[in-house]
Amino acid sequence: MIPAQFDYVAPATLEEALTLLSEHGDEAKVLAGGQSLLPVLRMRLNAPGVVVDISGIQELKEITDQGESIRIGAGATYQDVLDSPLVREHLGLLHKAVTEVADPQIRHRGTVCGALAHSDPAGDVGGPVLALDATMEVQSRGVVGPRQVAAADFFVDLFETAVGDGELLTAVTIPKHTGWGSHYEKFVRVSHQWAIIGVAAAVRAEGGTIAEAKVGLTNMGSVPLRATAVEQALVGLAATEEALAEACSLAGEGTDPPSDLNGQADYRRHLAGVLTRRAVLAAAGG
Amino acid sequence: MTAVDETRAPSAEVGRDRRRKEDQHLITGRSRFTDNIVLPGMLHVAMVRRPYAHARITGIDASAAQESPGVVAVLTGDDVKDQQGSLPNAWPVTPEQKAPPHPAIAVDRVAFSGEVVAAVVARTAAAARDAAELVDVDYEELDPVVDLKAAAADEKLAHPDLGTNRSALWVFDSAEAGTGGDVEEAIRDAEVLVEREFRQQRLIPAFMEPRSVVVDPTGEQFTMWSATQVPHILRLMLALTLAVPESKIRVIAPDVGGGFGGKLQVTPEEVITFLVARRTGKPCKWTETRSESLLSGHHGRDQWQKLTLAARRDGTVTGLKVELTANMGAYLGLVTSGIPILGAFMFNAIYKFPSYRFECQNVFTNLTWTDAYRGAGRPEATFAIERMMDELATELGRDPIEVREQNWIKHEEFPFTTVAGLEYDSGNYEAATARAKELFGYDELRAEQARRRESGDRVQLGIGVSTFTEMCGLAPSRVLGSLSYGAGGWEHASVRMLPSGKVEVITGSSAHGQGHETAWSQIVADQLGVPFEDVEVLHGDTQISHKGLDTYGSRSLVVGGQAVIKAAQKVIDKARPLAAHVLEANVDDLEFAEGRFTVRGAGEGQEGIGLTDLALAVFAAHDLPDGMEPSLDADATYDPVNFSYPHGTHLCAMEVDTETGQSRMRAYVCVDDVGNVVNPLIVDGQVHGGLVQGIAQALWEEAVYDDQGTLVTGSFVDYTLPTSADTISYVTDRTVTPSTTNDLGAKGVGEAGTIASTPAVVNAVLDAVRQFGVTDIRMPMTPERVWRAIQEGRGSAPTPEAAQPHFEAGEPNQDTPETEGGQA
Amino acid sequence: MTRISVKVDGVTYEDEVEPRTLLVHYLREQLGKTGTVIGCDTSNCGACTVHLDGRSVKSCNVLAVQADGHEVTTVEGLADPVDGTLTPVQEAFRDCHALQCGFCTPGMIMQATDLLRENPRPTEEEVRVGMEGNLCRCTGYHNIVRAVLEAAAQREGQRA
Amino acid sequence: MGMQLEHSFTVDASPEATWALLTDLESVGGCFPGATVTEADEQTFKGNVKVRLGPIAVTYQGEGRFLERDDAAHRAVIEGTGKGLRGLGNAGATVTMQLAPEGSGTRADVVTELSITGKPAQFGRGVMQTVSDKLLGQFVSCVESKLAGSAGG
Repeated sequence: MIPAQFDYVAPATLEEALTLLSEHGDEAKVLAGGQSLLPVLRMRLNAPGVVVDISGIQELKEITDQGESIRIGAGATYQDVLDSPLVREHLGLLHKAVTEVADPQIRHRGTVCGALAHSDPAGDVGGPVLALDATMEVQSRGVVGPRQVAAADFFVDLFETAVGDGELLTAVTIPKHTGWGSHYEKFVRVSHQWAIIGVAAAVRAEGGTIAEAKVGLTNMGSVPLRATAVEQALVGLAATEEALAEACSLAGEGTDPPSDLNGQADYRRHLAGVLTRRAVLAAAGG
Repeated sequence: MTAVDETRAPSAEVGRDRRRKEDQHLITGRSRFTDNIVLPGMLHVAMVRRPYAHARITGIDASAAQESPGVVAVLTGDDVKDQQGSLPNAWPVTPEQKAPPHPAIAVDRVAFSGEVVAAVVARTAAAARDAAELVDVDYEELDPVVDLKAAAADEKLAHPDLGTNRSALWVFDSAEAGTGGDVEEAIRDAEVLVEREFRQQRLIPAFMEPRSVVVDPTGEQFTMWSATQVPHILRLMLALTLAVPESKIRVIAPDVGGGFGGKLQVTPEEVITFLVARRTGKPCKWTETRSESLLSGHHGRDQWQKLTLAARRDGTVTGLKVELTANMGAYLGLVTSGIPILGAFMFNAIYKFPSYRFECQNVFTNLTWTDAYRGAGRPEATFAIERMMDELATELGRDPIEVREQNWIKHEEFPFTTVAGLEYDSGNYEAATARAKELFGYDELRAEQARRRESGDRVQLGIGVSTFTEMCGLAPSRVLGSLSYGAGGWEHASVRMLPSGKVEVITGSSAHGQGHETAWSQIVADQLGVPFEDVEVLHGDTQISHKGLDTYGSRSLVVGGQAVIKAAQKVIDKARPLAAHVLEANVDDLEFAEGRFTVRGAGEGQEGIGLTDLALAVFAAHDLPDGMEPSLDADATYDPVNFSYPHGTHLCAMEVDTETGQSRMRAYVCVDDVGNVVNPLIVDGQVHGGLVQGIAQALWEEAVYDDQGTLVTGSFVDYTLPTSADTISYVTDRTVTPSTTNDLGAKGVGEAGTIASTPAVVNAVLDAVRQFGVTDIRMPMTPERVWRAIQEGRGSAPTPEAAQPHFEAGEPNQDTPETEGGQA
Repeated sequence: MTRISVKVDGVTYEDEVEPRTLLVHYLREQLGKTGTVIGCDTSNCGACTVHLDGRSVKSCNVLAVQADGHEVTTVEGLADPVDGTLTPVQEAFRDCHALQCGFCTPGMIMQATDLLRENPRPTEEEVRVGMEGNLCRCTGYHNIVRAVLEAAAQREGQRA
Repeated sequence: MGMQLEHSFTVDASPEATWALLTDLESVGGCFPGATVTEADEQTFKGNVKVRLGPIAVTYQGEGRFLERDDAAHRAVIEGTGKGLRGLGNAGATVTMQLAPEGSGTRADVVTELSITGKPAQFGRGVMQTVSDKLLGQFVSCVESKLAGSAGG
């Protein structure tokens, strides 16, 4: 319950933070909201030399309108995202997924970018961010301006992202999906669990027909997945259960989900098909 | 609708929904949980636990830990082997029972993952935890015994020195006991035979307050604060285990954050903290983390149950045979060995079985030891018989309630002596069931179920029934003696009349959330005619409440409450001569009511004398009758004459999503008969909490080990307790047939909800999916298990005619040709 | 050791803490605010819930150093400091018998208070979902949910 | 938890050359991700392995030895045991390697019996299984690349 000793620094500026990260390399752990990091430290599954707390950096807290996209800074909490009219209007899918993250107390502290950097395949925001074609801003000391990493390239493996030692994920920029319908279908046994699987769907419908669809899968592999085959198959289909069923049932095909206490891989693949249909239908207003 | 309501006087406290006295300090954060206690110079203990399920300790190097900042001492098994004794098992169920010694700190071998191998003592909890990581232990790994059935077959040994994994075989046979017929005969002659095997998964009590112990060795006595349900038993057992005079130990259970049987134990950590405090001469504290708690606090259930039910084709049951294999885990704790035996008398439940046989094989494995968990033995029994009654109804193609009704004891048949030899004093199963059906809307739900079935709805509806009774109020001492239990079943109480008119009640029944202070105050207020507010209830400290047998087994009210009544009656009896003296009347002419003695026939207007006035008079002692001692205080120790037998009917509606296997509770109605009720608010609260624990066994909880004996549900991330968002509001009601075995007419309620709800939920889910060929789903009924059962059921061929007539090893749930033929 | 300044239940404290000290340990051990309790090590149970700058947080999942310069309210800071008047949520918990052993109660009360601040008139479903970060083993949640709904009704009544 | 993981690969080198490299414990041991070999001789090696998994970092200190070594049949069984620092629990692996000629090169079949106890094994979400698979995959590709490198040189 008591973490091992570490040093703590709370830089006031991004530059200071990047300097610290470059100095400490892999001995440093970044703390944004701390909601995933602190349990690990308390269980003593890690003992970093220094914890760099970026929550005090004002410039990272903002959620801003970039015209075509919304930029969410690394310091923005889940609650900030939920409270943001911008997110509600233009990123309905992210909004819905965030309501499903853990519980209110954790949403008050935890951050969207922190979760992305943590890259737990069972986390709820990876799938939506991937489906919405987001771009990650990664910064490091001595490099001018952020490195832009497409979400598709961001998630490398289990708990592993394109963010290297000494680097910091400073923001995620997500193209506006104004007017898209969206739904996040999370499957759990008890409500405070990590997703057994989750399906994030955003749909642009025209006159009852699906014009465009985006589908992200949670916990169907070691990283969030994009169900591109399903997305393509959905285009032009009527937004009815019968019309969608076949296209969606394929969502789990070719995936390599984990087998654990909550479900074997074949069951997860089956669920992916069912939940994709439900998510797409709900997103399409069906 | 309760009998209490009809009969109690307008001012009576018993039967009122009094708000609890306990709550004020708990809702304002002025709690006194053990971990809140801080004493001058207090040291902190951290346990080093072994990662292996089974290993020999080949070396311990504690030098780095010793040198770690703030460390005062490191104790290993070698350091304490001559003082620590062996942790107690108070219930050797058979004279031949085998058990290994049970050291607090392992000395040369560890037998389950989580066992303590060393204790680190430091000036702060953080320093102790830091140093605990530095204790370097070398092990030689041994093959762990993980699987219960393999353990029972002695394929590998959990304790090589014991020579077998089989601890004890306990048998009850109605023919041998003379309480019924020969079950083998009934099976032979059966027109319908239902054979099933069920798994009672392993559960973790998961009380919300992690366990904590503080031992203060300063002064002439050792004072131990512990998050325990059993301060009195703990004190005696510590004394016996450590060879310390009992009189030198004071145990205090301050605020205790839940127990559910999980704190009915004498723990290694209590012994270790005591030894450490004695060695260092300083107050010492140990508080567990949640992971430690899940790993090393005792677990519950964990049985295989084989049942054979014989019946006639008209649905009348003729015999029941029960064969249990019960997992003890690695050691026998305080009552480990007796827990499954508590179910022995309950499998026949509310039904009139003419013949009955119960066998239980207790078996050791290299897992955390099991012991009491809410219901202890009786949920297992109720689950199995209520599942079997549903199976019988299915075989016969009849309504499950109808088949139950055909076989249960009718209300006019009480008192009823069962095939297990118990005498049920009272009950009315018809009334509770009728009320439950009415509240549930049974017929409408059945109609909806039919509609959904017909339309092939993706979400199917199932209705589950569970009727139950249980034996609670542990227990008449002679019964416990006949079962070789190590203690009696009495309870103690004292009533002290203070000169100011206030009353102190001391109870040996130590509460941890049950509301004793409120309920006992209500009882005493009525008995003595004093205001509810003027009664102070003291408990949980062996120096104040010097005698008692604590709280478990739904015993507090029916045994402890009765002791309070007896003590209060003695107070009145003691006051009577003084009242006569003051009123200048004959003792025989006095009447006592509403707190006052009056003289019979002296007219309406007389003032009489109040009991509290007499208390002041006794304090002054200026003018007492000759020879009267100046005290009205009284003690009583009450030994129950029988168990109490609450019962009830629970109905549950579950919606099952046949695509995903996810089930959702639609409605739950329970009508319990717990006799007369002292405080309906508290009773309802006990039922709600009990229900969710039982429902959680059906749907959510399971302690899972991997093949190495590592607990993989070692935190609340994986041991999935339900939340408010997973549960619903329940409909509860009561019928009342007062118990005839105590003055209150009360029956226990603490475990009722847990006992009844598990089978109701499982029967409901099965009822929804039987149409697909599903006959059983293991608990917890996870979405995946439900989904797979549907897949397999849909794909499976009909049972071949040549099915085995009896159990084949390793083949659960076989039916006989006869039962196949018996299907409507 | 790091120096922090935290306002807890209306009083400002200046203290030296180790960076690894959790807020809940600081509250309990350095300030004696033992009303806030610890129930798990994975931030699942919510027993340690307090308010940090007015929002509910799990104090086992926040470092004490992170509270530097901020304001914390614990269950001990809810009732009126002068006359001890309970808040509607506290009253409702007692009135509805929403606690048995009382261990989860401080966290439940703090979370319910935050929930009602954000949503003064919740439905039963909203209460159930809003309290999902707090585990209780005694009550089956039935009376806790009732208490939160009753507190909401009570506050409405006071406003009217 | 115990698990068995199987990997196979082929290299463009003779079985003899492959065998020589695979039985060089220092070289093979160093292929394990995060591993540092501190001592090695013909039969045994010592070292430590730092396993990183996002926020989790566990260091195992351990040793290994040949349980079986058949130079003629090109079959070896290596046992490694590691003790997790900070009392985190232990890990053990038994690696069975079998070489066989395949075309002009060599085919290697590696079967690893892995057991992990203690805290890392307590996570029920199947994380350790995934991690172990990944780590062993990296181990095998390191061995593979070393062999390819030596074969080419």
